Amino acid sequence: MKVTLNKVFPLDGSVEDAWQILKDIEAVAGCMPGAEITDTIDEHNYKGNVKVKIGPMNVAFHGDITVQDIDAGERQIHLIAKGQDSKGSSSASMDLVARVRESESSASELAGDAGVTVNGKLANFGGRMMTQVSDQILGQFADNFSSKLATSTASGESDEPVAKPEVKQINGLKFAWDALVGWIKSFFSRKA
Amino acid sequence: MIPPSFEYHAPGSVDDAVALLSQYGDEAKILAGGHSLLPMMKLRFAEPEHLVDINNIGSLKGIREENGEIVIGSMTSENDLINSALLQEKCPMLPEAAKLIADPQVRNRGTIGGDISHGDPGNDHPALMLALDAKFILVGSNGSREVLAIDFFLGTFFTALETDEIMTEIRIAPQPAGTGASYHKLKRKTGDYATAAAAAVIGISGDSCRSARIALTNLGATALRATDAEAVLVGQAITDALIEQAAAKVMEICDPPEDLRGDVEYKTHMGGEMTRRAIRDAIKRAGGN
Amino acid sequence: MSAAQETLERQDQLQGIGCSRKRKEDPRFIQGRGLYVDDVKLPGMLFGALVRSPFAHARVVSINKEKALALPGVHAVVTAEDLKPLGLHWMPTLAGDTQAVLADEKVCFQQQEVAMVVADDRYIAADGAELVEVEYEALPALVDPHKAMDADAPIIREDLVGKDEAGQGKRTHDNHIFTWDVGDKDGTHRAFDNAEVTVREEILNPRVHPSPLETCGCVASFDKVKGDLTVYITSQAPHIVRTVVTLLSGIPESKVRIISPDIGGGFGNKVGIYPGYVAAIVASIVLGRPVKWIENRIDNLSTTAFARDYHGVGELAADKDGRIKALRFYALADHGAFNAHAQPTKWPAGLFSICTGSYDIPVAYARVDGVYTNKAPGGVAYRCSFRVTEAVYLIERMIDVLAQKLDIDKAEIRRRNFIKAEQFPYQSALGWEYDSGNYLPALEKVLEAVDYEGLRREQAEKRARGELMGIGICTFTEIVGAGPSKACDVLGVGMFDSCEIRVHPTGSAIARMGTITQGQGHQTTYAQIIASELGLSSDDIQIEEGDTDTAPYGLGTYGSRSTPVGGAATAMAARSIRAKAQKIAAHLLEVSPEDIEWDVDRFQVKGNPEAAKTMKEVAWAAYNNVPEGMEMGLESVNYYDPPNFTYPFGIYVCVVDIDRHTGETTIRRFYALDDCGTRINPMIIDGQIHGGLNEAFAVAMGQLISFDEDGNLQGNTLMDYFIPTFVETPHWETDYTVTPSPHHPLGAKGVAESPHVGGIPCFSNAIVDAFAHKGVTHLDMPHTAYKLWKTIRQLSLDT
Amino acid sequence: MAKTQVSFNVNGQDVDVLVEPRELLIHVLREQLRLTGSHIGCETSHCGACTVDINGQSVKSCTLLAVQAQGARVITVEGLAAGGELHPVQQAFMDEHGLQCGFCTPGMLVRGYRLLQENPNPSEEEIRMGMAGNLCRCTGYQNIVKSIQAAAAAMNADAGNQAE
Repeated sequence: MKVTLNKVFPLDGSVEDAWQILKDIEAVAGCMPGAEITDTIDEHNYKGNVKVKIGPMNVAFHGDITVQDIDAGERQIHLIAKGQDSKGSSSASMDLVARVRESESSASELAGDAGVTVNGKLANFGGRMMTQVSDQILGQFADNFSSKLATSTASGESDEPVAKPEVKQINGLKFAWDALVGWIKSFFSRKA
Repeated sequence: MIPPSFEYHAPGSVDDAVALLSQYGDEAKILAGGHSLLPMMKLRFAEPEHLVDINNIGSLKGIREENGEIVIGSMTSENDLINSALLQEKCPMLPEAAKLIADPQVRNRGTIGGDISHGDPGNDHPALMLALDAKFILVGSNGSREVLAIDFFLGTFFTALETDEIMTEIRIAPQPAGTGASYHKLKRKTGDYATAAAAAVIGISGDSCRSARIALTNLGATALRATDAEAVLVGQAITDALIEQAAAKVMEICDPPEDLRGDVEYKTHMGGEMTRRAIRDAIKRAGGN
Repeated sequence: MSAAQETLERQDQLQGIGCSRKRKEDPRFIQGRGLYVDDVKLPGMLFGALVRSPFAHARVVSINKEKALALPGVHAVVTAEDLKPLGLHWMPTLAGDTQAVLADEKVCFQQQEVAMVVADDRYIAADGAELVEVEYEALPALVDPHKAMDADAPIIREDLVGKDEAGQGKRTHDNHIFTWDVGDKDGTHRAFDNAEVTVREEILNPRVHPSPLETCGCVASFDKVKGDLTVYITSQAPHIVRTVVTLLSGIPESKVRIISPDIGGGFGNKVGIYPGYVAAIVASIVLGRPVKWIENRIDNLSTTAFARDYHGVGELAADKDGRIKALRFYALADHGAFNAHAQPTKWPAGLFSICTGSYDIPVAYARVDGVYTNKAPGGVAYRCSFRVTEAVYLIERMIDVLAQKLDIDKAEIRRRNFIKAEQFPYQSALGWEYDSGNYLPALEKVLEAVDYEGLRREQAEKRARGELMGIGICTFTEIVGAGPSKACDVLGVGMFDSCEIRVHPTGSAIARMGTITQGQGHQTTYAQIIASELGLSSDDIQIEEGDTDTAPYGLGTYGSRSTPVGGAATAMAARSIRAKAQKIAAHLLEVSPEDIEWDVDRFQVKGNPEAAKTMKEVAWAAYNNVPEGMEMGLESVNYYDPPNFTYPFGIYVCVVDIDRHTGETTIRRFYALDDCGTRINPMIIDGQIHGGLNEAFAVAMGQLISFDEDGNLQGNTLMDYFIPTFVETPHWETDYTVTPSPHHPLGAKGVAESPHVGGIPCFSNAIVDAFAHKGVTHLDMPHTAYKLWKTIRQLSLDT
Repeated sequence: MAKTQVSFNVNGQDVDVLVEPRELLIHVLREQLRLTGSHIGCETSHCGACTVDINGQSVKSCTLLAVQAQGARVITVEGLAAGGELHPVQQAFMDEHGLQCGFCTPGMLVRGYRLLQENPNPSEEEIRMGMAGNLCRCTGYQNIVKSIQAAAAAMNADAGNQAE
C-alpha cells in the first residue's frame, strides 16, 4: 500500500533560518508527530521510534532513518525512514524529499515530496486511509516545522510559540491517527 | 485472535467509574457492549491496561420521559430501543434505525452510548443524534455537563469526551406536531456498516417545509449535518425538484474514504440517494405527500 | 392385505433408496455432541500458534526466538532451521510442486507461515507469537498474473530457478508453472477462419475462498514409547494424509493413525495438506506431547486454499443460425506462490476440458497456463470438481454472448446446440465420453414452470419504463466421480474408493468407508443403499468413516465422488454379501440357489413365497449353519474403480431486478432442475442443492479475495468477505428429472456440486441479461451493488 | 496474570471457574466446562456459531469476557433438551433437515429457542431477520426457516393443549 504526496507549505522565517532547521536531522525528526531519534549511528544513519496511542489504538514503529542526501545548494534533504511495528505484524516506510525555497506569497516555503508505504496488518485493515493519514502527518510536520522556525527566529512573541509545538504535536497525533484508527476500528467494531 | 492481558474493573456506580478513569487516565478504556473494543483487542490493535466495565451500573440503563424530553440511558441496548413503546410512539425513527444495526445478538449487547461515544463515522447513532438535535450528559471528575450533538463529534474517533468522562444520558426534545423523521441506510449485507446513510427530520405546514434537519452516516470524517441541504428545503413548497436540490447539496459535503464498499463517487451518490429517500419518507410521515 | 401391499410395506420398513428418511447423524449434532477437531482435548495437550509474514514477498534476514522462549508457558518455537535436519522444511503438494512448511529464507505470500510457537494454551501461544522477532528485507511483490511472465518480473520461486519443469511439464519462465492444452488446435483454428460468425470475451473467475464455518486445524499426538502418531485433522481425505505423513516422516503407515472426526464443512478447503498440520506434527514428535493447531478466520481466508483466479478468454465460432461450429478457450491460472492446486496428478488444469458443456461442438481447443504470484497457494475445487466451475462458467457465459450477437433467444440457442438424447454415450471434442443425458425435455419443463415467455414479455415492458430486469438461463453438464484410476490418481494412488460391510449375527450391520462426510449425510445415504441391497432396515446399519485404522483405504470426499465411487463400492460390497447369503438361504431352505429369488428383505423359493428366509435369519445362520465348505461370517470389502466419470446435468433459471439508483440486486426467483440420476434420499438432495445454490449466490454476488499492489490482503474477515445471511439469501425452488448413469451400479451420479457449478453462471447470465438491451455482453463477478451502479452510471440508466 | 473466580449457572448447574480477565466466555465454556456444543467460527462476532443464551438473551460468547458472566444464567445447546425430551426446536431441525455439517447448528438452535420466546408466531421475514446473526454455509437457510416454523407450530399446539 503506497501513497505519494507532494505538498508545499508557507513559512514565516527566512529561507536561511529554515535551512538551518531542515539540515538538522534531529530537529527535523522532532517535527514528525510522535517521532524520536533513539540513537545516532553516524551523520547519515539514525535509529528511531514513532509511537502512537490514540483512542484504544496503539502503534509503535521502530526502525532506521537514513539520510540519503543533504544538498546545501538546493537546500534540500532526502530521508528514508523504514520501520516495523514492535509485533512484527506491520511495517511502514517513508521516502521524503524536503526543500526550503523562496516564495512570492510568504517569507519562504517548505516543499515536501513523500512516498509512504505500509504493509501487513495496517495495510490489511487500514490501508485505504493512508492518503488522508499521510497527508495529515505531513501537514502536521510542516506546522511543527514552522513553529520551530518561529521559535528559533528571535522575536517578541517567543513565549507564545514555545508552547505551540507541544499542543500541535498532540493534536497532530490525534487528527492524523484518528482517521486511520477510526477506519480500522470500523472494520471490526460493530457497536460499543 | 486472543486479547492481551489487562486488569478488569466492574464499578457499580458512575462515581466509581469516573474515579477509575481519572486514576488510570490513558491506560483505561471503558467496556460497554464490547463489540468495538474486544475485536480490536483480539487484533492487538488495542491493548488497554485497565478495562472499566460499566455494564453493572443500573442507573445508565433505561428510557423515560422527563418534562417532555425523552431521556435514554447511555447503556441502553439497541434491542431496548427497538422494543421501547415510548420511542415507537414519540421517536419512531430511533427504533427503526436500530433494527438496521448489526444483528439480533449484537443488538442485545450494543449500547446507544457506546455507539455515540466512539465518534466513529461508520456508526449510525451519531447521524441520528444530529438529526434529532439531541443533547448528551457527560459526567467526569469535574461533575456533569451537557453537550449538544452538533458540538460533540470533533473528528474521526475524536469526541468532546474527556478521558475521565462517561456519557450517562442522551436527551431528545419532543418533535412538534407535523414533523416526520426517517433514516435510510444502504449496506452490503446484514451487520455491515453503511455504505451511505441519511437521516431526515422534516416539519411541514400545509405543503411547505417548516423545518428540516438532515444528517449523514459514513460519508466523512464524522457524521455530517447537511445544513445547506436543510436551507434549500426550509420555507419552500416541497417538490421533487426541491428534493433534488437538497440531495445535490448533500453530495457537495460528502468526503468518504474509498474502501471495498465503493469509491468516492459511488458513496457520494448514495449519500444523495439515501437523502432523497429519507426526505420523502419524512414528509409522508409529517402528513405531507 | 394383498401380497403387493405387503411387499410395499416391507420395502418402506427398510427406509432404503428413494426414501427421504431423517438423518442418522442428526441426534448428536442437535444436542451439541458432535466431535470436531477443536473439541478434542488430550492429556498434556499444548497449543501451537503460527507467526506469519506481514510481507507478500521478502527475505527472512533473521528470526530471534529468545523473548518468546523466555515467556513462561512457551515450550518451543519451531522454524525452518529446526525442520531442516528432519528434511521437513519443505513438503510435496498434490500438484507435483513443493511448498515451504515454514518460511525457508524467504516469504512468498502475505501471512505465510514463518514459525510456530508451542505453549500451554492458546492464550500464551498468541502472546508468544508476538514475541518472535523476525527481520525481513522486503522484495517487490508480483500480484497481477498477467505480468508474471514479463522479462523483468520478480522471481518468486528461487528454489526452482534453472529447473525447466515444476512437476507439470515444461515451463518457459521462472514464474511459469505449466502449459496444458487439449483438442484439435489446427482444426479449431481452421473452423474459426471459415466461420460465418465468431464471438470473443474475456471472462474472469475471481479469487474466492470456500470458507467453511469450521476453519482448518489438527491435534497431533506422538507416543514416544510406542512410536505411534495419531492425528485428528480437518481433512476431506484422511487416507491420503496418512500416506503423505509417512512419505514425509518415514514413520511406517501402520504406525500413523489419521482421524477425520466430524468436519464443519469442507467445500474443497480441507483437501490440501497445510503447513500448520505439519508444524504441529513435528512439534508433537519433538516434544512428545499432543499439540493442537487451529486456524482463526483471518488465517483461513488468507492462507489455506483459495479457489479460482482463472483469467479466461472464450471464443465461439458459429453459423448464422447460432449452431456452434468450434470452441476455443484459453485461461491464465494464478496458482499463487506454490502450486498446491487440488487435482488428480495428470490434470494440471483439472477437468477444465469439460468446457464444451451440454452442446454438440464438432471441434474444440483449450489451453491453460499456470503461473506463480505472491499470493497464497491453492486453486482448490470450491464445491466443484477440479476446475469444472471455471469451465462451465466460460461456456455458459459464451453461449449467451453468441445469442446476443445473433439476437437469438437464450433458451432457443441452447435448444439448437444441445447434445441429443440419442447421441449418448457422447464423445466430446475434448475427449470425454458423456455417459448419459436428456437435456431438451428438462429445459422445456423448466421454461414452462417459470412461464419463460411471460417473463420475457414482462422484461420488455420494464425495459420500456427504463427498469432493469434480468432473466438468466444455465443449462450445464457437470463431470464428477473421479475417477477411473487409468485417468486419475493422487500422488500415484488410483482414485478408487472403498466400502467394507460386516453383517452381525442378529442382522444389524456396520459399514466402513474410504470417504468422509462433511455434512452430506453419508451416515444416512450409505445406510439406505445397504438397506435396499441387503433387506435390512437402515436404522440397523451403522456407517463409520474417517479413521484410517479401521476404514479401508479410500481417496476421500471431494469432487462429488462419494456417491459415484463410494456409493458404488457400497452397492458392490452389499451385492457380494447377498450372493453369499443366497447360498446360505438355499442351504437352509434345502433347495439349490438357482431355485430361490430375492424379494425385498428375504430369499424365497420360486413359485412358493411361503418358503422363505429373511436376511436376518440368514445372517444368524451365517455364524452357525453354513453349507459344507463355506467360510462362516457375512462380510465383504469392495474397492471400486469406476469405468467412467458420471455426468449430472441441470437446467436453472434466475430472475433478478436491479435498483438503478443503488445498484442493488433482488433475486426474485431461482428455479433449479437437477438430474443426478437415481435419487437415494430426496430430502438430502434438496438440502445439498439449497446449500450449493447459496454458495453460488455468494460467489456470483459478493465473494472476492483481493489484494493491493504490494500483495496486502484486503477484506480477509467476515466483515468484508461475503457470506450471505438469512436476509440476503433468496428462496430456492427445486425440481428434477431422472436419467440414470448406465455404468453406476445404482444409476446415481452425485449432486452436491451441480448447484454451485450451474448456479454461478446462472446468476451472472441474469445480471448481464438485465443490461443486454444496452449492448452489454459480459460483466465480471462479483456483481456487487457498487460495481453494477458503475455500469448503470456508464450507460446513464440512473436518470 | 492473576486469575479471578467467576460463578454462574450453566444449564441449571452452578459452576465456579478460575479465569484470567481476558478469557472469553466461549473458551471457558468449551475448555474448562467441556461444553463443546457452542463453536468458534469467526471470532469477530459475525457468524453466531458461539451463540449462547445469557439471562434470557441471545449473546455471541466470543465477544463476551467470562468475568462478565458473573452471576448469569447461561443456556447452551447442551441445556435445551429437558428430561430426556428434545426441545421442539431440536426436533424440528431433525425433521425438516435444518442442518448438514452441524457446526452452526448449536448456535442456530439456541438463537431459534430464544427467537420463539420473543415471538411465538414469527412470519418467514421475522424469522429471517431474527436469525440474521447466525451464518450457515451448508443449508442455504431454507430448511432452517422451515424448522423454526415447524417448531413454532409444535410449541403453539402444545401451549393450546395445556390451555385446554
